[in-house]
Amino acid sequence: MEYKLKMDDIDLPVDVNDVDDGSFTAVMDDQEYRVEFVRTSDNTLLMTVNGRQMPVVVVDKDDGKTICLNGCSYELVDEDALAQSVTGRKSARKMPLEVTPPMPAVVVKINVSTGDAVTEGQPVVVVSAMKMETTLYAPFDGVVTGVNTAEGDKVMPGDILVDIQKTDEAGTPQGGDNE
Amino acid sequence: MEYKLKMDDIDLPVDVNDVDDGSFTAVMDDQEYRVEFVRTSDNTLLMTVNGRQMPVVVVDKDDGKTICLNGCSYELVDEDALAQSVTGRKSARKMPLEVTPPMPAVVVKINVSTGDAVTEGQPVVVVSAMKMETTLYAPFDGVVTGVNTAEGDKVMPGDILVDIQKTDEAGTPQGGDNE
Amino acid sequence: MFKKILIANRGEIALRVMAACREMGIATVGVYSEVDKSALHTRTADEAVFIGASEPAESYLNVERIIDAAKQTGAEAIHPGYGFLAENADFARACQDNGIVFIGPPAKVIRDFGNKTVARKMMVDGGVPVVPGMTESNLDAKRVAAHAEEIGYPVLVKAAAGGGGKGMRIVNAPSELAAALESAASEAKAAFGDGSVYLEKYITNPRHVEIQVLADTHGNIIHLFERECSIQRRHQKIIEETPSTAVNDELRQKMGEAAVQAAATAGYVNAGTVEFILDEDGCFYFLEANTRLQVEHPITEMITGIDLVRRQIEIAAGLPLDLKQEDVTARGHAIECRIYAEDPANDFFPSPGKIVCLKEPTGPGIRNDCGVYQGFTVPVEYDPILSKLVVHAENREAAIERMKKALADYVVIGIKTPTQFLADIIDSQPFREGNTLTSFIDTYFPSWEPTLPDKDLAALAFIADGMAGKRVADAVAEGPAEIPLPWQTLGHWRL
Amino acid sequence: MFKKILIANRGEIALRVMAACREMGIATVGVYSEVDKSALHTRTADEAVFIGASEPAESYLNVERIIDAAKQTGAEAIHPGYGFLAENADFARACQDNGIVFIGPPAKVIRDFGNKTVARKMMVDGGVPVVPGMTESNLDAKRVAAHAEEIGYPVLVKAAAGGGGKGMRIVNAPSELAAALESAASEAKAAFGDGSVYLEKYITNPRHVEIQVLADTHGNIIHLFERECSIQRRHQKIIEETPSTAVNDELRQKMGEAAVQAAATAGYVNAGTVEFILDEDGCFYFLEANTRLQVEHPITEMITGIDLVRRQIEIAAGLPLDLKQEDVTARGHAIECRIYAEDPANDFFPSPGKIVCLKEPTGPGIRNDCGVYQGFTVPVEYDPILSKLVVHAENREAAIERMKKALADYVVIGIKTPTQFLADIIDSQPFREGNTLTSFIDTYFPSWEPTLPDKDLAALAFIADGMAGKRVADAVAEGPAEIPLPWQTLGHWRL
Repeated sequence: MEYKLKMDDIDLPVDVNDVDDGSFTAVMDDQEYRVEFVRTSDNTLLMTVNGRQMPVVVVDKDDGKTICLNGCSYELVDEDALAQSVTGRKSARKMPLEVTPPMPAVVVKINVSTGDAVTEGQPVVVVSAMKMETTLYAPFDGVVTGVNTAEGDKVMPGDILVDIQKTDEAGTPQGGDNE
Repeated sequence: MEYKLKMDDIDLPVDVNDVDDGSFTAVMDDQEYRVEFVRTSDNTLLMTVNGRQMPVVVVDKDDGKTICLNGCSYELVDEDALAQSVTGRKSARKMPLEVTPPMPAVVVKINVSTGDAVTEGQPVVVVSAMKMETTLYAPFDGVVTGVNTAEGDKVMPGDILVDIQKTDEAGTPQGGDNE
Repeated sequence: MFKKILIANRGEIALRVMAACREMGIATVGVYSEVDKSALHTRTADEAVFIGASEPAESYLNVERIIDAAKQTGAEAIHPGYGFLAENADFARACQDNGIVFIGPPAKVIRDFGNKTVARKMMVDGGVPVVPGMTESNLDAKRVAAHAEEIGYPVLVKAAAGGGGKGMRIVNAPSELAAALESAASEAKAAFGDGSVYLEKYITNPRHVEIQVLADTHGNIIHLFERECSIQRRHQKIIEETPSTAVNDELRQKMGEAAVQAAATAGYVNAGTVEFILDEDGCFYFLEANTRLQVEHPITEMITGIDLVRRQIEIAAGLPLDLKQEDVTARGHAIECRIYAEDPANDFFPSPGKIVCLKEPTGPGIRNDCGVYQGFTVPVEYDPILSKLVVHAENREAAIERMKKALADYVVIGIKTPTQFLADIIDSQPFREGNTLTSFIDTYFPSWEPTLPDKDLAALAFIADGMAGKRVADAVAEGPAEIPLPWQTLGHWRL
Repeated sequence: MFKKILIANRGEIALRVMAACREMGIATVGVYSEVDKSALHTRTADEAVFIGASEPAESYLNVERIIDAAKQTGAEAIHPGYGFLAENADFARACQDNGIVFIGPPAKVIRDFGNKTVARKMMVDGGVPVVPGMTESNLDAKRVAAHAEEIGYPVLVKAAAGGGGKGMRIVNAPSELAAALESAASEAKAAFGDGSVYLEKYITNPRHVEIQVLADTHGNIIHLFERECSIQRRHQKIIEETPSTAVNDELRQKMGEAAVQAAATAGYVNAGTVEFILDEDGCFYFLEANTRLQVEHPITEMITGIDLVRRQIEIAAGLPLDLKQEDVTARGHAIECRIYAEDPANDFFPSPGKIVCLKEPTGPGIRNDCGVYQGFTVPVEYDPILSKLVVHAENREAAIERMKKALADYVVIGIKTPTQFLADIIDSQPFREGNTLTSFIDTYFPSWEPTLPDKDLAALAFIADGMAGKRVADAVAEGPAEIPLPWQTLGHWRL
């Protein structure tokens, strides 16, 4: 049996054989493993790999599992399972081209109003989480086309707090419901 | 609503009123209680009685529940619920009129054989649990009519290890399959 | 002795104080905000009083409501913990005005030390060495700039009212000064309700070493040795240890005497901490005094065997210290790691949210002062501290090994914590060699990424978990609220 | 230093040794019997080796299989814990013959101390005071009776090979002697494989006070003060504390020196304990020496700050003790309560079975060395010890309060434990006054019944539990085997 596991961008193909009740053998990178396991609670296993025992914590997460062992934490997904679900959610966050908080936070200050011209790197919103203030900057030169939040609001990563239209772009302002 | 609770031989009648989601009032012995509660895990509650909070552990047991609070352990049954189930199991154990171990144990030594005459207080079987030896004695004068165990056997409370017929009883030996 | 104490705080420190109260036979009153209805401290108190909305100003910083809660429940004293109202002189005064004992120093002492510029003046007068800098706070940008030129860059902008690195900025050049002043003032205002800031000379390659003191109402003052608190991120301590690798017996005695002198000068009462900057030449300067129980107090408890919270309560009740300086001895080595809800691989961004899985380390010489539980949602409104993991062992090397083991055993899933980061620091050569300067993180761990040495084993565990059969119910973020009550909360109250 | 150690034991002591190994970077091998397949020690070791059927003789007492397990896994040393093979000279010899280091004293020393009559002779020769009695074991009833007349009743029948009260009987009159000899011999034979018994003068109103010693292979011997172990039921310790209320500094020094003298006389190496009887006049007599780690070793660790298991391993590896007598200082007060699976309200009958619910106490100054977990079925075959609850505080009074709190927080459902009984003892006036004689239980708690002060609250909890909605799944005795793995067992091994 072939598992196509993935951790971040690292492929972890595993060839699994001799599956029995509580044990299997596996080959990864030409290394062979004899694995025995027993569920010790809802989210823990005792796993024995080539005779060495280790407790493991496994918790389901989105499309994959979070696995803790030896003091380290790993996020793994099964690519076959993933193929059947919606993809691409994560990539949207990578480039900070939007004014969105990096963590759940409370809006402390809004420095701009609709219609303001802003330059790249100009502070537009200050948010606060756990008593730490974080300033969100304009990602490029442009014009504020909408302010979607107010001071005191609780906001989440992905919430676009301020809409900015690039100066060098033609056409009408995008988004900006001014809610 | 009237609860007829019982702890060992103590009756604990409780008059329950104002039952709401997560709270009720109760009267016991003319004392009034305002009770709020929330389940904090499978076997724990946080209970607030007249404003004072206390964590409680509750585990189901046979016909009742085991309740731990303030470092003490209580075994309670609901007499109404009990009435519907078989009764009297416990009373059988109270008088040591049978040769049975007080705890799960291993038989170390059997001092008597079928046909032996025994006197009250005579050691008949020695059992061992957790490295402690306990001697079981003849509960009355009589004749051994059956030995139902062998050295090395694991035995449980309620298992009759040796059948003894009272000397002052008439008739044939009772029990004793000699298995 | 008091019969009932209100704890005007939340999280691990509220739990710590409640544990001491229980051992002393004192009933506890907890207070809680909207978002803390199911918090551990709310559940653990003998009585819990709701005091308002989640914003600190409406609840944990609301003097009136906390005083009301104390009156309503008949609490005779209030323990403020650290943070929130712990160093608020008006609160201490309000307690006094309402006939409630404030477990801490007198309002005047809090006010004096609370204003860093007043404190500096006081220390200068008392003969305690201080860092060169302004003796008053001033927001006039030009005058501050002039001061900065006089002191010489780099300078440090500091909040007059605060502590813990909040409202603090290092300024390397005149061009950065205005922005630093503004953001520091804004942060200080939000954190302490007072936006005053001032300047100090920024000492390069410094260590942050503090001395614990205990002073009773009968004029007895002792110190309980030093804590080395130099390992900081964003000017907040993350690892503390005692003894310090930079302090020998002679320096220890000198610093201890200076701390006692500082406390005597101020008329100090109760537990307090005198923070010093220690430079490369072994010179030390008064930095500030923390007029409350310090976050890192457990390491002092472990090496001295003295229960600081119990002592605080006894002192507040008017009992004399039954300890003389010569009775206090230090033994072994203790280290504390702060377990924050934050992501060390991402600029230490706060990481509030639901704790899906929590496994706390245990064992000989391991103590974890924890304020959360599995299933609890860590709120966005407050300090990100989840717990303080503390170890004690015969010597520094054994303490490091014990801490490594404890951190490896510490599992938190659902929110980010720095356990792996802390383990990498503890195990690093610079830490083992004792190079614990305040620049430590910037120097040796400027950008940290988790190493993932066992990804093959993780893959095998992934597969084994799938084969092992369905778990009953994972406490996933969307799952039903599970509120297991850690059993240390068993109340002691009887009808 | 060793790379791998086999632990030839089970339960809490196996876990204790494994924790020390992990901190020292030493891999661990566990061994287990049939009934211990899912035991905590089996799960916690880096490697686990099955060694036989549940009867001790087939597994934990089986020298050959344990030596084989060590060879098979490449373990360089064996830690025997206490009980089982810990004081078996043949086992120590077998280790040596197979090139495996036995973590304990040399076989000859075990043999000398293991035979109580040989030990008594040795101590007399070494100038250590001993209790009047027989210097050889003898089962000839007439000769023993003659000895008893000579010593004078009451006399104590003791197993020559054993310890821990097994095979021990007090005999008050000649008529009881024969029965006592027979039952003691039978119990001794079952427990130690040697039915030899002997007589000693029974000292009335005695205390049982023992001294911890450490001796290295380089001739250094130190003592680590006393442990007061007088609170016993059925001649087995249930509460230990240090310091003893009956020992002042002068007596402490005398007893310490006698213990060091005893160790020196015997050629002792590694950790050991010299047990003394202390009479009402402050006279003390050698009772026996325990040539292994003592059950109650944690209280010494807590007051001295010295890790005894780490020291044992270091000494076995040939390292010299880096401690001199004057380096060892005692601080504060420590108490241990043994949590047995037994029913204190029913003559301390053993109570094996499934642990349906387990909540362990935690907090500053609290340590619980635990060998079981919720869902584990405590087997009938072995010692009933579940865990050792240990507290450390500034003084005896604070330690008592801490222990009371910890015992109140300790919940075990499914089997009987003495937590309430222990709490009643700890809280009693005679205990608080330090009247800790070996007769304590018989005198003050001859028949104990639990007081049930909160039955009304229990009734309310019963009703609340019914209303609170169904729990997901109670771990009832008949339920599916739930095997939660306490997280302290996280292994340290990497591929």
